[in-house]
Amino acid sequence: MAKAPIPTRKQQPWADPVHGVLRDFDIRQMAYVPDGGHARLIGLCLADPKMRSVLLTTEEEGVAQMAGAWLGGQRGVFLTQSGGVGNCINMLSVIQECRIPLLALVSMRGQWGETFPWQVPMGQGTQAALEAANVIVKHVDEADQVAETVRAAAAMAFNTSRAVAVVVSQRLTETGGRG
Amino acid sequence: MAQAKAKAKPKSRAKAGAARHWTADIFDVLKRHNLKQVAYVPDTGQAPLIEACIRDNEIRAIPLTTEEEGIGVLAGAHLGGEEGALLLQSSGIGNCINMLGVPIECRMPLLMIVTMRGEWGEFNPWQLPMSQGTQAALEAVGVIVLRADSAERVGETVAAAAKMAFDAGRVVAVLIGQRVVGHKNWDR
Amino acid sequence: MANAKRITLDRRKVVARVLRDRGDALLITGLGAPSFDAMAAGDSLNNFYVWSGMGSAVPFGLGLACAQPGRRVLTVTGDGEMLMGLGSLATVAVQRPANFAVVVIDNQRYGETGGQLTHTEFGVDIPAMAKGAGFREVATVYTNAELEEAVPLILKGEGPVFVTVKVRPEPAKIVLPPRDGPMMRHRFRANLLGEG
Amino acid sequence: MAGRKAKAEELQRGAAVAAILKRRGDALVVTGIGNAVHDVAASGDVAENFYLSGIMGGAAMVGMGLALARPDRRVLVITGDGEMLAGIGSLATIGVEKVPNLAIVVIDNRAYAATGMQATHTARGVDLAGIAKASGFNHAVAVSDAAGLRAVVDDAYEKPGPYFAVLRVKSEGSPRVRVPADGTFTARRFRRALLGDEMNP
Repeated sequence: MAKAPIPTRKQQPWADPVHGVLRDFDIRQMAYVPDGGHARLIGLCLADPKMRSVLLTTEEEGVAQMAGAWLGGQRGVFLTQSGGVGNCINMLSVIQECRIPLLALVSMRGQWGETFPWQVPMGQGTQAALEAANVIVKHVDEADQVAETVRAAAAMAFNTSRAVAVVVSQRLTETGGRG
Repeated sequence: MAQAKAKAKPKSRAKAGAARHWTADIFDVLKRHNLKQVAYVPDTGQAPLIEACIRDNEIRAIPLTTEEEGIGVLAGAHLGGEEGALLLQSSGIGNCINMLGVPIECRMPLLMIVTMRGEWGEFNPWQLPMSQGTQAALEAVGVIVLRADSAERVGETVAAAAKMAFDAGRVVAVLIGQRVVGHKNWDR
Repeated sequence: MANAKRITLDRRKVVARVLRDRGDALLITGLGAPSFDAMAAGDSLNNFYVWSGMGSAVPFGLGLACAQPGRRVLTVTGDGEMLMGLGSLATVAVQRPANFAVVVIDNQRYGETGGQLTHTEFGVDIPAMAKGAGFREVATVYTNAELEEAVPLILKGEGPVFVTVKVRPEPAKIVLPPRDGPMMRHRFRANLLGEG
Repeated sequence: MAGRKAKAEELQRGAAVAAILKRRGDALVVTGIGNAVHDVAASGDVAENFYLSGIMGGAAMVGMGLALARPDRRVLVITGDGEMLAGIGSLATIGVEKVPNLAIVVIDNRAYAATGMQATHTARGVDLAGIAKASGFNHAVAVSDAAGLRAVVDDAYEKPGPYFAVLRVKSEGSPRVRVPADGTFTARRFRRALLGDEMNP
């Protein structure tokens, strides 16, 4: 769908193995708001014929979509930037109240070496906000640890019916596009 | 509390006036600070306050489709030289966390009056996850949180919060406990 | 379906044209390219660039328009930012601020994140949504002639006015506006209100 | 904005929802928070109902995720105007995805019934069907009388989706019906009915 250039494997080397993990878990729906941090992973999902990738207007739609997907017997993954987390806190209560599995991948802004002031309040509060919504948070800042962390998070989410977010450090998501 | 009659017309309740309603104390604070824009998502607990704002000729009452719009409205109002308040339920806080980054980053004043659901005597389980995380979510982005858990404390707490918001230029939320608001009970 | 017409307009020229005759209009810009466009047209004390909180530019403008009924208030934002706050169209329409106009510079792309296609590329018609919400004046602009017709509507028409301008997708050079929030807030209010 | 005329709405919400659900067949139903839950449950609390009780603005997208997962089943979202207004953006998302088996029915009483009947934006001219049409829905209608309702009763199941209908009903709430409040229960009951014993895929 997107014609935008996808970051190279070199720029975001963790994305391809994460996509492999999503395939291993038979993830069939992906929901996203376009985001530079996840750009390579989004591109891989869009190109994957086994996954239905849904472009959202705002992030909370994705949380609701994941609930519907699970009700219908499919697994999904929800991709968001850290700012988008702040739009979802209320919708996450549905996931909690119904004990619906949720796998969320969060790409950070306002954190590692951020030069842009307006990203800082939300970025610094992302993990606390997720935890306020009772989401289990796994933070990862080494490229070679991302896929294994997503694998652990997915196993936990889908086997124990929990909401689990893998928060990918800004250290790994910057592609040099903007300062 | 009065709230037990969920179907009672809030208007008549506000006028009935045996005891002064806590929302009247909030309204006094809003007037004392000369607030001109009050953005809200309807809420049973604050209904008399919303109606008072709608009736007031100097206040523009702005109904929202979702709470985060109110953060933008009040930031714009501040730029234009008017102050205001956002009236919402605790669940609505969960829609605003990202947007709150704007007034925090710009050091703009913002006063939020939040009626709690999902705590004291709540019957609806779906309300619990969000309400139990309301204060933590606000503090996660740097909002100052005050609480009032008795009707008598509401007025002074909102007054204190308004000073911090408008005089000290901070983003402040007052959480009004469900004990004050009362809890619905559809089971009878 | 939205792409039946050819899109030829250049975003930077469009924004410069709209702002050329702005007089003392107050301007709120949405995150990203529209802020760069407005900056390229010339920084002004009457400009406020919103740098986060996607979806907030329209309610931001609404609050300002209500506070300053004697001034024209414009929100200039992008399609992606507008899509994140569609409910605010209904909220604006209910308030019916006569001095408020929203201009969406629609390149059908999320410019900040690499140019991914937005919902408008797939036929979502935001002006028709604004019409459905109850905006008084609504227009979609594809050509310079249509832009010339729309400018008086944007700057003087009885609001709320909603105009989408379809522009070519190529990103323009980044011209960075100030991004220190407290500073922008001070200078805007000092200029408008004579106070900090 | 045709609906702003002070024409007396003929539709009664409970009866209208009952008429629609009477011919649901094997359709899956998602309800939005508030009175829609009671309207739907009054026609029978069945396992293929999921009551999204906890939040404003999520019902349409839960319906979409479900419809994508189960293209073989019709998915009906029944919700109120206030709930729909809180998730307007999801109309654009659904319009782009062109989900063929999804229908959304909005019970429009122009008020937030759960909080004391305050006017919603639809009471002041907001045209939800027009917005759905602008979002790319295949069909979007607003009806306010028996003939209109009859058409919706058929079209909600038969028209290629995404389908959107606004039922303009009398400005009133619904009688309370006992509905299971426990989301973990209704969600798992729903999956057991739909997916058999596959409780943990």
